[in-house]
Amino acid sequence: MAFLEIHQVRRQFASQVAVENISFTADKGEFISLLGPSGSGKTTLLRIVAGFERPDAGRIVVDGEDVTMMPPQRRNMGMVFQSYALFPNMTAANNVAFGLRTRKVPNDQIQARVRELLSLVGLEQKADRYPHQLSGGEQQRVALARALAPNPRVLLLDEPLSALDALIRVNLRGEIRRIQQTLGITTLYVTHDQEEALAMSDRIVVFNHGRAEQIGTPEEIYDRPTSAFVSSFVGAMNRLTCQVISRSAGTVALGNHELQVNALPNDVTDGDRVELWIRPERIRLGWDPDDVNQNHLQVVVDQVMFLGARLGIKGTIVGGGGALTLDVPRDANDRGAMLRPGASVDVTFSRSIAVTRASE
Amino acid sequence: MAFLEIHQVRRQFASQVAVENISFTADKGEFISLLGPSGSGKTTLLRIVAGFERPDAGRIVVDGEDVTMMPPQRRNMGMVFQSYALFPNMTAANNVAFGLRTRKVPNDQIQARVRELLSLVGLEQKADRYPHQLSGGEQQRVALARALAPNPRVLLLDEPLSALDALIRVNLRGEIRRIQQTLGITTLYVTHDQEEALAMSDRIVVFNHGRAEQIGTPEEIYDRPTSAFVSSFVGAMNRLTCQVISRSAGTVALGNHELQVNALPNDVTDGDRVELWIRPERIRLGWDPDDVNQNHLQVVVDQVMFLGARLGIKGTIVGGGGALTLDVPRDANDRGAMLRPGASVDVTFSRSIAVTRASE
Amino acid sequence: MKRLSVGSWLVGIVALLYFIVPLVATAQFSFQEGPGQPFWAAYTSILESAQFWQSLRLSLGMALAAVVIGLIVVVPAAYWAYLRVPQLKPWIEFVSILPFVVPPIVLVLGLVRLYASGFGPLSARVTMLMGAYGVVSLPYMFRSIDTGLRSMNVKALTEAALGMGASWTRIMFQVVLPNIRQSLLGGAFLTFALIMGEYAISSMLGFNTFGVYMLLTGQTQAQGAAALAIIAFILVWFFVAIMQWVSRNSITTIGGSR
Amino acid sequence: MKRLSVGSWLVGIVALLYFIVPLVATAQFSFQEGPGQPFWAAYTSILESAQFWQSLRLSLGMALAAVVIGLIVVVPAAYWAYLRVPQLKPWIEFVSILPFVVPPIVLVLGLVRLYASGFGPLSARVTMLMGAYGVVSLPYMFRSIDTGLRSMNVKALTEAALGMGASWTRIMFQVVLPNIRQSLLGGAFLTFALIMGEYAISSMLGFNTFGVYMLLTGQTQAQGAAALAIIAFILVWFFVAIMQWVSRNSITTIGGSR
Repeated sequence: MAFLEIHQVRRQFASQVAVENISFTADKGEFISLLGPSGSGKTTLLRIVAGFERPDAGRIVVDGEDVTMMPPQRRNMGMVFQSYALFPNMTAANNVAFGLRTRKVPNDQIQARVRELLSLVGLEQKADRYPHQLSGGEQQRVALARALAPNPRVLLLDEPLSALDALIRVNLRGEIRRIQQTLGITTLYVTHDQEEALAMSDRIVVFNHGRAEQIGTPEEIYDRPTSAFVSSFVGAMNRLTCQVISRSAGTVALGNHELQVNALPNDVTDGDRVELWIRPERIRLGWDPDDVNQNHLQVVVDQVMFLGARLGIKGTIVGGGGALTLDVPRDANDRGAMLRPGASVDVTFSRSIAVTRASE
Repeated sequence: MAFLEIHQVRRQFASQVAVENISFTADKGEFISLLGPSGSGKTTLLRIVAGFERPDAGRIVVDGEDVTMMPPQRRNMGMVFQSYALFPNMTAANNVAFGLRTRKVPNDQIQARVRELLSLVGLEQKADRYPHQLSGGEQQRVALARALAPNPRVLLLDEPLSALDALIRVNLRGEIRRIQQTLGITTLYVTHDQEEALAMSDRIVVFNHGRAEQIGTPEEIYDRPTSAFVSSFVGAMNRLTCQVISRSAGTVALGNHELQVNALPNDVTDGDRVELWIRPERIRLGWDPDDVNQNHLQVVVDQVMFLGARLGIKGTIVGGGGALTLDVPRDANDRGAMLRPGASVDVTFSRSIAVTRASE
Repeated sequence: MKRLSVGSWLVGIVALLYFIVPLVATAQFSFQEGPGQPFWAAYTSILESAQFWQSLRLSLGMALAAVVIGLIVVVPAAYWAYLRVPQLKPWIEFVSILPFVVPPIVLVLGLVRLYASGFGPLSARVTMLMGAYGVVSLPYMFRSIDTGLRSMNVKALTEAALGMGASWTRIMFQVVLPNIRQSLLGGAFLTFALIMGEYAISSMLGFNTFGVYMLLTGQTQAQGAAALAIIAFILVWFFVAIMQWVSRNSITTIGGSR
Repeated sequence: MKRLSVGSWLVGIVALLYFIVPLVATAQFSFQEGPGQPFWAAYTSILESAQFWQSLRLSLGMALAAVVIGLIVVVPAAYWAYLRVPQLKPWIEFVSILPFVVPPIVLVLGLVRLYASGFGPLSARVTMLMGAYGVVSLPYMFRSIDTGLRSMNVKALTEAALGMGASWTRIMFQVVLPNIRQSLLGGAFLTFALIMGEYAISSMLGFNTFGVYMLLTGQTQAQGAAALAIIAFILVWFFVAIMQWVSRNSITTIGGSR
């Protein structure tokens, strides 16, 4: 049964709707990311769950209890902020102890619990440091320990990593996920970083203009985006605009090319404009004329970007059709692909790619 | 011949050395990234080149002319700042025109040049907007146009993308590189983002504690890092600590395992501790017992992170040896690899990996 | 934007009342003349007094001088401190609050002693008054300009302009001044208001400034003082409006646009 | 850190001289007694005067009251504005500079008129003086607290504490107050200095405050006034030191540590 339920929550600021009728549920122990660009309402929803904002309509239910009108002091939720929000006048240990002191936990139990949590986040050595004596990553670990100390029912994180450097960000996201799974705590995680959301989540809610555009597992969101917004916001996506030649034959025109696709949308007719959605890594270099399941294009390379393990290629389709982004293995050049600006290369992609009606 | 020469530049603030005897040269049209963590001296060096700081020792030579003591007004270099630093009281067009007005260019030439540059950065429609009416990405485009308008000898960019969102960052870096290559302008680019440096640069100078730890092409830096710092700062790196069993046989012990390596450093003897450096994407799933050029390990999966095109795996080596990070293709699971926490998988990696003396 | 609660309106109203009620009471009192007199009698008698115009002229001149001194001395000093010696900032801040700490009387006594010994033109009483006003208005001027500079990213903007070959004059007039205009106005406004109402220093130095005139009137004729206070209030706002208008037209032109 | 240039030292020195020279001149003058008198004669005659102690007691009491009023009224109001109604901030800032704009004389005249009609205890002269001082010190108090709150990320810290079940009292005493201690001290210090030197309002209301006593002494005996000014200067710094010491010992204990 769902542990955290969000029912038709709506919140309006002045004339602007920040959150529009959002509903989803989270099972106990589930990690749900609220992903979206800034201003898309994800933080507002988190603050409504925390009790810092009141919804105009809708309900928040935790473990069967309706908390919509409960003040934040009584909700027993742990919150981690982008700005860390550690109390500057207290040591790391006193920060972690804060939530236990407000609950009048006996002092010896507090000591033990603080030690336990600081060691969980790997900072037992720095218990007596003040926030300004800690690095950003360390401060956020303390903030996490502080939020977890009173055994909250739900853990809420508001872009906890976005103020940190790339390397620390990647390390800490692994650790947050590990701790979350160890404790089995139900978690809402707000982020604008699609890689973070994909890497950490059990499920993702993609926000856009206050609406939940898509809710699903990382794989569902990545492989079967249901809107143009989701397709481009989560991962890179080539969106090629084509015209349907024959719906029955499954052929479309891209510039001078005729391509074959397996699944045209039901509601298009011949002559309609459609979009092919192809992930850059789904486009292969080279061409086997005998493989009839592949579409073939020629691409002039404009730019080759070395990305360490991979190469990012930007090119222009020969014969019209626009630009194409490719993500190919590092050793493509060793295999004789001749990837350099100005070169012309053969690429292929499967016929079973996603096709949608072109948005006007 | 080198167009921009940096000779033994040194700069000290109070008791702290910010830049320590850094030398390198840039050819005309070359794009060089200064990459390093914050506080590593890369920005200080850029500011010395721009003339905003004076070096304590060393020389800056541009096109054969020593500019070390020249005030910034006379250096004719274009600078782009992390904070954009657009003049808030001027429109985009007036911002771009600023550097031309100080040079007393005739007004009709200014108009033409402003139009040319705004269209180069794709903002001809927004010439009359004020900075606060532009998005962050647009502001940085205007700043780039402004820096380029007076035809500077060198273009200097100080973390120009780090205030922007991920999607815009990736787009704009491609565009900056394209414009730089179109104009053929010699460029120094300060960044702490290793992916940015790899993707954009002709060469990279890796900074650490005020020193240039390594200078080379992106491929050299990524494939043959000369220090532990570079190996971990640029791309992810598994660093496995082993003990040399037999130098002559090329065998080392990792936990209970005996591994074969092709190239042990010259100065190690049997029993010394060494580090194997293996990039996560160089470790393959599966094991063919007949392939004698591969080392084999068994790994228990701790965490599987979905990264869209790839899967990030964190695991623990069975039989001791520590943790291992893998970066495997998305479809690994479809091929039956059973990647989920707790599962045990076979992995292999080549014998021709890098080995260095373990740092104490 | 949040919806305003009833409580927040309450606070705003109470706060405004706290200041507006005395103002209204004063205005009302100024209209209560004896029988047989028109209700504006207190105002006409003031506006016909030569002393009023004399003192007004003196205070206006002093206020203008203090604002100009502030602009010429404080703006470059603050700008330069921001740009080159940020570590001096705590010191400058300390200095800028000293006029609150060292009571003005000490200052005036010291000035009298110092200049009485004769420093040529410096010992002129007018110079002394101007100097004292300069010191007293310093904190207001400095704090306003400080706020303006802090919000404009001085260092990067200056370096951007330098990198494009701009002279210091160009930077000052096209980059710095246009972007701290609001703060300059704020500082000038406070200085103006302060000096128009000041009477302690000027009375010690034996000047008949507007503030002194106001005080003397208050001791002799109650309605007249009230009328005068209202006139002062209107005057301050009137000059602020003029400054606002002038600056909008001049600095804007210097600065290019916006 | 940049190396200090000669120029920057120059500015620092000039600025300090500007304030220290009058102070030293005043001190020196206060020691110049007539023949046959010890050089500290001006000081002893003041310290033996009953009027001195009376006026000092009055002003100290008033200063303390103003500081306490500031703490009780301004801190919660500013905190609450920061937390709940950020869009009210421009209004509050405007209100907080009104005492500069509406000359204090207007204020006092208005108060006299208003309370003379009899509001029970409110019409007591002491209450009026205290009210006037409260208003006059408001901008200093507000600005200091505003600075403190701005630098402490009020909203996130409050929400962090709320999320952990803290009561408002706990938040105020363990989170807000300890983190704006420096600013509180600054505000209290300015208020203290201001009221110790004030004499316009009190003389109009007929009070013999320290400022009024200082002014009267200045008009009758020159050396005495100089000595008094020095005493005032020392007093202000002395009380500041005490406040600093008290606050370090009390708020620290309340706040847990640091």
